[in-house]
Amino acid sequence: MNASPPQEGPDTRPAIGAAGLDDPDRARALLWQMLRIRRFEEKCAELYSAGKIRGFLHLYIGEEAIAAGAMPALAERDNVLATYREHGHALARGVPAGAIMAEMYGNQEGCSRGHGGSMHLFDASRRFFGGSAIVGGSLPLAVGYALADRLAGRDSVTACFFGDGAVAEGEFHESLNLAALWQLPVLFLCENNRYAMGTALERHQSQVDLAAKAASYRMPSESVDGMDVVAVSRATEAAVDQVRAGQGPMFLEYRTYRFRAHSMFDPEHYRDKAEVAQWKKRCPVETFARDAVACGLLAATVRDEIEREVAEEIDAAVAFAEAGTREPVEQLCHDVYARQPPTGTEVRP
Amino acid sequence: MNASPPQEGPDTRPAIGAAGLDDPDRARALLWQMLRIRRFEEKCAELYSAGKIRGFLHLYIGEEAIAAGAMPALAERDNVLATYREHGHALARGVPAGAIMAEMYGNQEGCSRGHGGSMHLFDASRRFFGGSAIVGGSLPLAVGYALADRLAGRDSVTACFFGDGAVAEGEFHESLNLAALWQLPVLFLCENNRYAMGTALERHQSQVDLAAKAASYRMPSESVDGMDVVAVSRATEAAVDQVRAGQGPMFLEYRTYRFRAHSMFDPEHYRDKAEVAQWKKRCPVETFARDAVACGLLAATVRDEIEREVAEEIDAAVAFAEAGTREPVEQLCHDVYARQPPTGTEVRP
Amino acid sequence: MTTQTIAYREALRQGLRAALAGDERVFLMGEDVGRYGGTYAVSHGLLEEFGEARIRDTPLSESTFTGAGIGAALNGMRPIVEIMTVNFSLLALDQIINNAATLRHMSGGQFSVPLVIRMTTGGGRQLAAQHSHSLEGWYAHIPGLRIVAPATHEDARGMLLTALEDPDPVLIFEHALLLGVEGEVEGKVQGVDIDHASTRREGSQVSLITYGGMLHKSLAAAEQLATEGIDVEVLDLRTLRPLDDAAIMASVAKTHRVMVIDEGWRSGSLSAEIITRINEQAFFELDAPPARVCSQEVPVPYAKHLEDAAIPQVEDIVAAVRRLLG
Amino acid sequence: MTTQTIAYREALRQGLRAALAGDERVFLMGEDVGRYGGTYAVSHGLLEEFGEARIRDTPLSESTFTGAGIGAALNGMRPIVEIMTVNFSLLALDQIINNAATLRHMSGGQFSVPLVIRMTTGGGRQLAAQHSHSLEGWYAHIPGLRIVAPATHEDARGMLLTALEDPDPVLIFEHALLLGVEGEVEGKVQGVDIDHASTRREGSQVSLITYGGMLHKSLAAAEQLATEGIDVEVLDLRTLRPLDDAAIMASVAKTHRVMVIDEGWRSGSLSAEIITRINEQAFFELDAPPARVCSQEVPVPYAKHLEDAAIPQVEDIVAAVRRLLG
Ligand SMILES: Cc1ncc(C[n+]2csc(CCOP(=O)(O)OP(=O)(O)O)c2C)c(N)n1
Ligand SMILES: Cc1ncc(C[n+]2csc(CCOP(=O)(O)OP(=O)(O)O)c2C)c(N)n1
Ligand SMILES: [Mg+2]
Ligand SMILES: [Mg+2]
Repeated sequence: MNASPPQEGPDTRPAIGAAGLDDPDRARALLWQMLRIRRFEEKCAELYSAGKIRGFLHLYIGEEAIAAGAMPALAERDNVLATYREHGHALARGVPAGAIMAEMYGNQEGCSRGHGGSMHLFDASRRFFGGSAIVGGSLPLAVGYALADRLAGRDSVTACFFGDGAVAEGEFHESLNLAALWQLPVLFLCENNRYAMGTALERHQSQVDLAAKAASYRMPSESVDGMDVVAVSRATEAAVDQVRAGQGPMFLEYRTYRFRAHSMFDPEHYRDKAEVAQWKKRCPVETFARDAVACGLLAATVRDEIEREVAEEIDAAVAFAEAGTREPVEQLCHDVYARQPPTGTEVRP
Repeated sequence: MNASPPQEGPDTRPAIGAAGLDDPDRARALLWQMLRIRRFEEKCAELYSAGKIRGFLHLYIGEEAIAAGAMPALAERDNVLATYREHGHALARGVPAGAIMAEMYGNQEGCSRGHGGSMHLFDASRRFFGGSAIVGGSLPLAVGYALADRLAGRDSVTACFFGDGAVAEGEFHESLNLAALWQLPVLFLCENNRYAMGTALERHQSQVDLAAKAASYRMPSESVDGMDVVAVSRATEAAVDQVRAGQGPMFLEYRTYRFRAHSMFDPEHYRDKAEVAQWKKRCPVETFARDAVACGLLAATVRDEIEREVAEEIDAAVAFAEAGTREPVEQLCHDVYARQPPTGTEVRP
Repeated sequence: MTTQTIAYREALRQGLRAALAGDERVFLMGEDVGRYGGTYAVSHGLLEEFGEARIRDTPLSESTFTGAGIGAALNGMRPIVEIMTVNFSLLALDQIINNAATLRHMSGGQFSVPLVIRMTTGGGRQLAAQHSHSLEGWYAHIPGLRIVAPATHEDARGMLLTALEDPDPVLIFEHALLLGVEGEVEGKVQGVDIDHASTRREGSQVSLITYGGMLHKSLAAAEQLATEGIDVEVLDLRTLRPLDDAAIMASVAKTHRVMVIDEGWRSGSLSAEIITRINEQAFFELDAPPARVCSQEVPVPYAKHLEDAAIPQVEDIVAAVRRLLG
Repeated sequence: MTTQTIAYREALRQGLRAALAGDERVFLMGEDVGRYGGTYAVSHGLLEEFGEARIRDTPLSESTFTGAGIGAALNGMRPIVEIMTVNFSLLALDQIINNAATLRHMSGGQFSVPLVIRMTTGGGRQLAAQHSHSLEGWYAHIPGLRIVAPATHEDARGMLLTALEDPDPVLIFEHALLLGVEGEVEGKVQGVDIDHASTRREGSQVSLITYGGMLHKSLAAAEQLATEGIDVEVLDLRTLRPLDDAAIMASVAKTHRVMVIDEGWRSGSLSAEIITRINEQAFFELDAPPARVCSQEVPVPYAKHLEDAAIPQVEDIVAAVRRLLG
């Protein structure tokens, strides 16, 4: 249990950073994943402006180190749940970029057949259980996934990503209590970007040290610099090991920041440009790329190589989405029930 | 902030008890109130068996020291909220025994016109806001009462009694956070009788030290021996002062035990007779009466005097209830709205 | 075939026991289902028989243990979540509606939520306004849920088994007043069809359409009316969503007069949906406008005479039928 | 009288501003109503004007800030609680139903809960299944609540003021699709009658009964049908509980044909209650069975063509009226 003091600004602890790695392949993979997410999100913003993507769109820019660092720590048999700000998690978990993009186009080739859009990405084959737009609403589900694994004797871990805002909801409390009480293999992963929409952490939590809060459930908890992909990766691996070993649930706080608006509608009245600029200096992609080259882990040319790969993948994803097809309207009410109701409850007027 | 260690059985700290008092009138008043509640509850049990009282009936026997000790610490202008186990609180707050008994008879002379029964005692004139049968459901209301007082510039305190079971509900978490965040004058008063129906504390809380739990909201919190009426009284007075002084909310845990079944339907499969017997040795009424006489604070005859007074009062309450009248059925749908709806939504078939 | 006479509570317990014995993915979770023996003693003895892993007492956290049931269902189990009383289920509605009812469709058909949620419903025990409501008809508004209300002992015993086989969430509403009532069950415990309504009494002059706790009052009213020479049919809906329109219309086509008996508050109760469908599908079969007997629009009060007046009683049904025919 | 053309959002804001300026017991509380400026920019600028004590940003805790609104109302204030979207209000339903709607009666008439809860409702913005539902008609089932749905700019501005004078809890449902729509308001901000429905278009051949976001589609359909020579009356219910039966029956008595347009899911939607009441009170005025156009019974999907198909559109209404008359 390691509850660190409330944070006032960017984390000031010494970063682990690229210097903590000795494997160039791993460094490349981390940088690749972060860049992939960054460029994918930028493309989404562009397509939103072009009217190709609609509804609510929440970008992950600034927070890429978390999904990129944490996801490789999980095995295929593990379960992943996330929020409406989940493109990065879906990508890192291996959901094809094309299927995600097609989803946002509302096409039936989308990973949720176009029913969900940006906020509801799902991929059962990858145990990516998405995609929830009720803040805090997936924490109880995570407890249930873990309970099922426990009852079935599987050694899977359930990883549940959520924001600092969710910590205020009653379901956070109930879920941490239940998971701790029953010692279930849940990893509660809090992406603390210091804002719930426009409400700053200290304006929604009486206790801003979220790891201390989690510790009050007698659950091991820890805070980690969410702008440092290596730190995220290390902390998450250790936590996964511990949870998988049957030592009950664990709580990890990733201290991070979102660089963009909450959603495409947010005029950002509530925070200073200076604060954003300050955090941008710790951009997880740029700092890692720079350090990896500086310490000789990656050649200076790798970045460009990755950018090219990523651009190609994203272009292909967009092309896939553009070429997509619409689900026939006649199927509108399929998939509400597995067995279609026998009588006329679904009759068109 | 004084979070004490998890409890394993009856509190073993030295009791304050009667020896801590020097005012015989006060001692008499405390004993009178506890005995009054005890005898009232015994009468309710009897009347339940006789079919005079119906529905759910939850007795307060064993926990009398809390209502009797805490209530005098509150002023008339303060607000009191309680649960479905609230006869003792209503009595201690000054709701007439006859009005309470008439309520349980379902008569219109009852303090809720017979609409509420045992679980829903209300008395607006005494700022007794009752009477809630949704576990945890009155905590948000308490926060709202305090908010209104704060906004109106009143120095009232809102006291909210609830059980250990409520601590698991999401509303507990949300309410403590909000009260602490906004520094509202709420006194959260947890009657920890170690069971939520048949579920023992350690089977519903991962952290059984409830004061430590409350402290995680950065709220001052304290545990007190709920079987010791003087300890309850002292701790509550201090807490009321602190809250009234504008130092934000506070949490008090009263460690207590219910001697009877959860309700009249409970077969008590879940606990040992020996455990109950052990706790009964610390009966708040008997220990206080004995000590008060032993230390010379009360004459040996006082107990009998009080018993007579109390018996008279309860007899009168029963007589009042027996003589009560029924609300006319034609008024069934009055009081659903202040302005009766203009059209036929309330038409009898 | 052996016939047993047992309490409704015991019928529910037999269903639970058979479900637990028959499929190891099944477990029961809720407040006081274990050590206490069930608030209404329905699960008494199951903890001893099936152990703590499968009979799980939960903290007071309706939203989370219901959500955990959904998660466990998504992850291969067949959970039975018990919520003590329908009023408390309001604390879990976000999970039930925004997750359980929605996930199959929202995920493009990738997920099933084979979850069963059981709860008691209904008034009549003087438990007042936070323990007595009848919201099952209200739940029937939600696409993605199946809503069933066992009114007979056979259904109390068998519906659970069928519900557990359903790939979608099924909510079972058990009427609190029925728990102690004795009735007959035949043969061994097995699932019952939950797709169709059932005619509990054949009649020719008027159809009473009802379910749950009101079935018994409707049958009693029919008996009484029979002595006056009025021949009443009683249809037990059994499943409130989806409704068995065919059975409803068949009864209307037979009697041409219909009355819905529903313990829900009148406005916006299930009775309205039933009457509207009759309008849509059998308007020209009607000899009189469909009528209904529902609860008064008031939070159910404690006092016995007021509670009785708030909830439909046999004499209300009898009087309403007389009016309809008169 | 001065006429202004303003967005619905601005009309709501004018109502809020007038309420806050006119009564110091009024305050606004909810997620992001202050610094963010309101999720849908409705409360933009109010924080600067009225200060932090009266424009209160809350943590994500729907149940507790709604319950705190109830408590503050019980203790003398006139709180306005904003819940971002009706789907999230499910988290607060326990407080709304078990406390707000119940306390007056359960306490024997001792308490009033003069609380206003505002929330956005409805689909059409591709926000998918957890942000797009229309549950206002469902809420209308609950005794103790008043439910209003401002469809016009005048109502958007004035209903809040009337609701705040009501001693009972009033829920105001603001349709998300209307927020940016421009319309006219006249004179100064003042309360409007919330007891009566309003005929928005006179007609003789068929009555469209509707409310909220569907009013505009109904009026557009009426326009279109007029070009075909069909004379359509459009009744805006305005208040969903209690319903203005007199206005409904008057329209039925005039046109003898009725169609309810309701964005709720068809089964168990408010449309069913309205049709049932017409049956009960004006059966013999009807020349044809009442019809309805409602949402399809599916969690609202994201894709535009599917969302459009799920929610009633102008052409659905037009087609249904033609069928009804044809
Ligand atoms: C229950 C609920 N209430 C409100 C909202 C509206 N809402 C969407 S995102 C959000 C802020 C959540 O903040 P946080 O959990 O910190 O996640 P972040 O957006 O910062 O990643 C809010 C209030 C919602 N989706 N669900
Ligand atoms: C929300 C809710 N869930 C369940 C119940 C049923 N119930 C009534 S009392 C109770 C136990 C409460 O225990 P606690 O809070 O410790 O209070 P105590 O009865 O011990 O005084 C339960 C589960 C309820 N009334 N409300
Ligand atoms: Mg955040
Ligand atoms: Mg207790």
